[in-house]
Amino acid sequence: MTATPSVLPDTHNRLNRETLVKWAPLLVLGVLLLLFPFFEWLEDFRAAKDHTYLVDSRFLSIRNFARIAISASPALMVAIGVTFIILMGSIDLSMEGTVSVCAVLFAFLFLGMGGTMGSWAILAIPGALIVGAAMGFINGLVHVKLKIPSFMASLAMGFVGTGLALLLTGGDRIRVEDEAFRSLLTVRWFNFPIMCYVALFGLLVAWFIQSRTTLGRNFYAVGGGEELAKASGLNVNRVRIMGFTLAGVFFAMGALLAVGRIGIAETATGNGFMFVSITAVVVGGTALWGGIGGVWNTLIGVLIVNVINNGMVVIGLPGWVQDGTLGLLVIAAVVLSTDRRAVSFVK
Amino acid sequence: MSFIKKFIEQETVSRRNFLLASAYGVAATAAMRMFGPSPAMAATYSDPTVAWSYRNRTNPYWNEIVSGGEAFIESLGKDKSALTHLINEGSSEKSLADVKALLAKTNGELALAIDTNDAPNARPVVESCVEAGAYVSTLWNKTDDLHPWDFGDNYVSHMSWSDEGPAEQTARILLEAIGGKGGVVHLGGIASNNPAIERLNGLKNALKDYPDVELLDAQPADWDTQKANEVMSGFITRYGDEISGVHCANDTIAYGVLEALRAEGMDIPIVSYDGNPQAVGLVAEGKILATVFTNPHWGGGITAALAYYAATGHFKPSEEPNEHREFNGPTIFVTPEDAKAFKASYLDDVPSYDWKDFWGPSNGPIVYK
Amino acid sequence: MYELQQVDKHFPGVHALKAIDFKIGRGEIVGLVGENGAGKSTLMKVIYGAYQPDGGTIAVDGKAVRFHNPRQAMDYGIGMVFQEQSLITNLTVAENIFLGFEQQFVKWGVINWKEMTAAARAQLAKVKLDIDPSMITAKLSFAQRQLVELAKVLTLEERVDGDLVILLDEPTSVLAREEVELLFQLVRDLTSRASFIFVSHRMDEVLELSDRIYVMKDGEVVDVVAQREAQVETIQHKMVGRDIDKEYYREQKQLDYERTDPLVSFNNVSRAGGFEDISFDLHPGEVLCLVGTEGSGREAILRTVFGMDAPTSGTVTIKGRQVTRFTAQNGVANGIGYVPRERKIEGIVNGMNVYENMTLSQMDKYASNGVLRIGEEKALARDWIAKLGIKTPSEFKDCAGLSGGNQQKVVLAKWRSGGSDIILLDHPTRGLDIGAKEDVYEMVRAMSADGVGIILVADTLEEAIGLSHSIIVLKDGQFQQRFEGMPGSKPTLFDLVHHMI
Amino acid sequence: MKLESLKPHFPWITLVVLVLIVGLINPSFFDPSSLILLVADIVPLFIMAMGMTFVIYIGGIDLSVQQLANVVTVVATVYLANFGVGVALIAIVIGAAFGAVSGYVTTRLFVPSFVSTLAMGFVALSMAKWLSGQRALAMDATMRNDSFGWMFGSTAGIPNELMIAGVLLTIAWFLQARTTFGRALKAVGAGELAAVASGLNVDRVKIIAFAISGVFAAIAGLMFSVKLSGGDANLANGFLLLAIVAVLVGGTPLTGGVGGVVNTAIGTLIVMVIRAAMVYLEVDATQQQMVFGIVLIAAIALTIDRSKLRGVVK
Repeated sequence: MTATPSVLPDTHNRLNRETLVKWAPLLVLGVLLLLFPFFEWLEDFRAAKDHTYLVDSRFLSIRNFARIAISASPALMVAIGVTFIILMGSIDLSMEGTVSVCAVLFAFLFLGMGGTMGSWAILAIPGALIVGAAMGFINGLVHVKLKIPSFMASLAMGFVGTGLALLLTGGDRIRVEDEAFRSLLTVRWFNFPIMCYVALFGLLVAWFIQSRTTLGRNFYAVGGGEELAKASGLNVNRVRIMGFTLAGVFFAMGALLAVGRIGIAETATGNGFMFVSITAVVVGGTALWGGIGGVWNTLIGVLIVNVINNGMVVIGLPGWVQDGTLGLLVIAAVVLSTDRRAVSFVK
Repeated sequence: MSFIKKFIEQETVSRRNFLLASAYGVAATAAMRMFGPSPAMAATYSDPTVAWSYRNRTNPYWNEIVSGGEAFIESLGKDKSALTHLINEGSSEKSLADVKALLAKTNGELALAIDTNDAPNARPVVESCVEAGAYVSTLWNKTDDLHPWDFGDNYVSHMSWSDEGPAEQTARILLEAIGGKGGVVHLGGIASNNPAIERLNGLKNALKDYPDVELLDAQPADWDTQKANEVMSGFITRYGDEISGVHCANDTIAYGVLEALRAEGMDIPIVSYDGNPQAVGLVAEGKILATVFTNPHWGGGITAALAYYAATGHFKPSEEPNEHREFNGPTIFVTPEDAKAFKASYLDDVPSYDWKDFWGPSNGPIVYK
Repeated sequence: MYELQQVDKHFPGVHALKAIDFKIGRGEIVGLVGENGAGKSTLMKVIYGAYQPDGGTIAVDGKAVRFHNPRQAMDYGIGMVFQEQSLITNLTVAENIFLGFEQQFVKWGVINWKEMTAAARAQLAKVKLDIDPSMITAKLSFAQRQLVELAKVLTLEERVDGDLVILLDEPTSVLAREEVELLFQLVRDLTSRASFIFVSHRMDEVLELSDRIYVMKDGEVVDVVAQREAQVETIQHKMVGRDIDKEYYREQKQLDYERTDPLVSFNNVSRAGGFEDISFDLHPGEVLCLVGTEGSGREAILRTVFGMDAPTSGTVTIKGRQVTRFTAQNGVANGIGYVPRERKIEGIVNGMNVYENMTLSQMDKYASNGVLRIGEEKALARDWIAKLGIKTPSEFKDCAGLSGGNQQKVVLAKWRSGGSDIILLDHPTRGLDIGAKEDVYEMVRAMSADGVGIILVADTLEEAIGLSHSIIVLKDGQFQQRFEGMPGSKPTLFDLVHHMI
Repeated sequence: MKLESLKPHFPWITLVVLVLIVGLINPSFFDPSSLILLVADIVPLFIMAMGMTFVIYIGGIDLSVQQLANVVTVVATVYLANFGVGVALIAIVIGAAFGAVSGYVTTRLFVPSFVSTLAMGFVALSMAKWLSGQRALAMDATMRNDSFGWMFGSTAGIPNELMIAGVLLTIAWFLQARTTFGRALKAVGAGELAAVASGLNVDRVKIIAFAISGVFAAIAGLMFSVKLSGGDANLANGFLLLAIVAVLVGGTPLTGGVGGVVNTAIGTLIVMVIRAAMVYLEVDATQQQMVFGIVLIAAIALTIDRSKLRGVVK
């Protein structure tokens, strides 16, 4: 899963192609946004119903965008977390466990301290973020101090996380019913529920970290050349551990939004986040070998994946075709957004 | 139309009958002991390990099953930690491997209650138990060609639920509630799972009597709340106001659907299945129109009990009629009118069952189509 | 101001530094020369804090100090400009300059980009480089990057109170001659700000730049010479412990070659972004040298001959047959062997042993129906280990553990044993010590005598002149001039440089 | 220096130590007949992990194996009646085809294998769902025994499954250690650019590696299907992560060029022992997953040879 820049990059036409590749994920998203309404139109056309392309599209409506945004919000937070790790050229597979633990502990804390946002229970929110940070910190320690490649370390930590969540709940689901907390989903500003704005806020924070803080820039340095960064006096191990910790915080954000969306915290809260988030990161154009991409790419990637998922249901694709279609569309999206001439091989 | 009342009455009657029967049973074993172990009893064990093998702990359904298993263990005067848990995490491979490991460890002195995760997996599980001399009772998943009576005493019993009828009933409640016209959607379980198929069939059967209702769409939500939430969002986009009712394959799916509706500020009737405490609460609040309680607590306990009492020689499965070896579990409808009563008698205060009353609350033999 | 006294360093089984005395004064440029393995790099690592000596003292301004890591050394004004390009290419120039020291621009956790860019511009001015500091480093030329590295080290000036000591490790290896001149001028100008330790294989450059020269051999300083007394021959003599005769490049062994039946013919070949309209013939026994600055198209031509890159126009003919499929497999099948510059990345496979590496390009010859005849492979390896005098305990040794010269021999053995009669040498002596270089020259002559056609991209111009029958000078991918280079009528350095720039 | 020479042996030392720990706490674990049964049981997982080894050996990953096994269980069950033993051939062809496509997408279209194989797995899942009509299917018992009865049962006290595993391991080992393909695989894993510069057809080698992974996954699926006497689109769920874990614990890290199929055999046994230990040592069901993760970290920390990771640990 690494690639090396080719020794002699072809410099001809580079600017044009570079720009094209840079914006390719957005183009893919745009194409998808036109494609699904087309199928809607086709369906109505066949049924001889009145349907003006795009204008009459149910898919292309604010209400549906809100639905896509709701399902994308928790995934976006998790994907942003893992984006930082992938920028460093590492990978984090512990998100499912971390999300579950954070969700469950948040629910316990929240209910244990009063169960309403107006009480001390509100402290459960920072509490969950701290739990996420701690999980990420341990993950980073295992990876860095035991010198275990992050793929293995985080995979195992994921097992530990899911196991811990199971141990904590004993399999029970914890309902978080507080209206104020659930306003994340139920209260809408400008058609979008509050959780979308929280996710947007998270995205801006991540962007800020990525572009404006030393830590964020150091992710790029480590991803671009770890040995070189080390030689420049950068404490790479510290950057790595802090990266995993930061990822943990964003996983916890994802957990909070996931609980906010369903109102339930359980061991299964984290299920499915691993493949969705990493696929989204790659689809968005962040390279798995590190150093290229960022949180905006991830936003596009998450939107692409969620638009595909939503669109397939909206155009009435049978359930059994959906998996395969998603697979093929993901391959297509990655192919389109990869600068094939800038990499010599991919694993 | 109080299903509950009828059910409780029926259960009390049978409980009484079987108390008598079990008293006779105790006397019989006592009598046998006087003459020493008979050759037919040679393969039984005085204190077999009791184990429950199930999918996971993240679904309340399985927690109910487990609580039944533990209640049974406590009825033997043991601590509930004496029950061995095997969790397969949705993997048939792990399910089988864990059983094999446990068989090796216990040397076959095992009474196993199991849902094998997937129908094909039942055969190898049963075969290895039989080979090792252990006693096994299965729940839910098995293939149609696998029958306890083909394996002598060691494959004690199989319990399942016939979901088509009850699902049809909930569907009728739903279709009545929407006034017999409009559109409904169905969110199903993992598509290949038997209950998922039966519950969708139930809806389809009911729809035959309601020509003005259209089944807009049916898609699998894999028994998963989050998936259900996303699928329902998609349905809302596609069909919008055409959806006048939702038929869910189980409670966990219903939770996801409810949240999707809540996000849209929509309020349309939905029906569900399984009768989890949370769902029953929602029925009582009127947010879910009806659910079906399958008494997993009893199912979990009695499946373990059957294996255990066969293993100890308390009864001899091969002498029982086929309908005592393959039978359907109980189903109880929970509707807003009786949800409170139901909750009080089944959930808040779990009834203590006689775990030797194997077939009392059961619901007739399994019929293959 | 900076001084080492009796510094010792041991590694398991090796006494790497033996009682080294070393000192550098303010504004001085000190040269450091020695063969590979003489202890130069160990000494440098001790100086910039990567290694801790296990004997002797380090003193800065007369005070004894001890560095646990390079960062601490930096705090004393000691910085290193690395031999390998050490800039991170996906970062901006400004970020590279201040990597690890961004804190000065951070307020309440936020990086002030404006301030950093301005500061970077000031640093770049020190090295007279006028580029936008917010440019992505990947877009710079090699020479520009070298200057950015220097600018990066010069940031120590602002951070440290005392004087600076800057190590330059082979700074000229990727630079063209005129760029070297600029660099040297710059270094001389900068002596007002810092002292320099200049490490290079290029003796002439060391002599040109340094005030004093430390000569190392076997972990010891064997001589310290002042610039005016220094002579290349005497220094080389001290380095290797023997004379380097005038026949360094084995010119006496240079034979003439047949001018018929070319092995390789280029007819008006171009490759977008690489080179344009190039034509030449390579004959059996000929050593053809491509000369030019970095990026002049030398390597691109080599890769096109080999087949790794496809041309955009023109025809390439190998042994009379026009090439239509440009793949490395095809090149190997045509009897071409490629000795890449990046020996450790493209030459040998680290983690594979000597015989596995040697047969890598010709496995089918040592296999029946895809099953390897390992016995034969080992025999081949033993044969070539003896033939080329490869220093390895056995054919089972992991190539990663061999010295650079021996790795190069393994690569050459790979092609020669496979019967390649067109050999492409890309900087074959890069990073090798004099002894190993001579072995390579010997092999070049031997191959040439066997009728092998060789295309060479040399490490130095002297090497190019010494070894070649013909020289083609390139500039910006364009053909400039062709020289014949038979012994006695070889072009001069000046002839070549004139056309390169 | 002593420790250095021990490093390659860490995987099996870890295995022996684990076995001893479990056995000393619960001696019944040492019962040879039940041990053999436990080992025989893990064979399908082992076969899948062995195939995956080839891909991880070149620094990639194959996330499609579980879905491939799923589709094969369905194909085997549906077509057993028509083709008998011939379904084995169909299964292998399907596995090879899916693997080759994954390989093609990875090498030629530059999609990282993490994503390409995941996506191809989804395609396989769709195919399995479609073929099975989204139902669990059962094999006819007689036909199953006639065609594939030989897979199970035992010969001279050794379960046939183990024999099959042994034969496949030998083939895989031979492929890896004694053929030009194996050598090329090593070169690609350890130094891809050098392999290219030596004129190897690197893309072909990689595509074949993915195809082999697919074939082994298909064989694993077939065995599992016969063992369970049926098939459906979810039957092999749960294999994927364990197969990856088996490869990694055996000492084939994702960095490529190190380890091999014999390591994976040891890795699979370690996984088996850890899992059986949960049952033998009566670890509470709710704690098992956490314990598994922690033991896994310990096992990986012990078994990977860091000196071979070369350079940075990502």
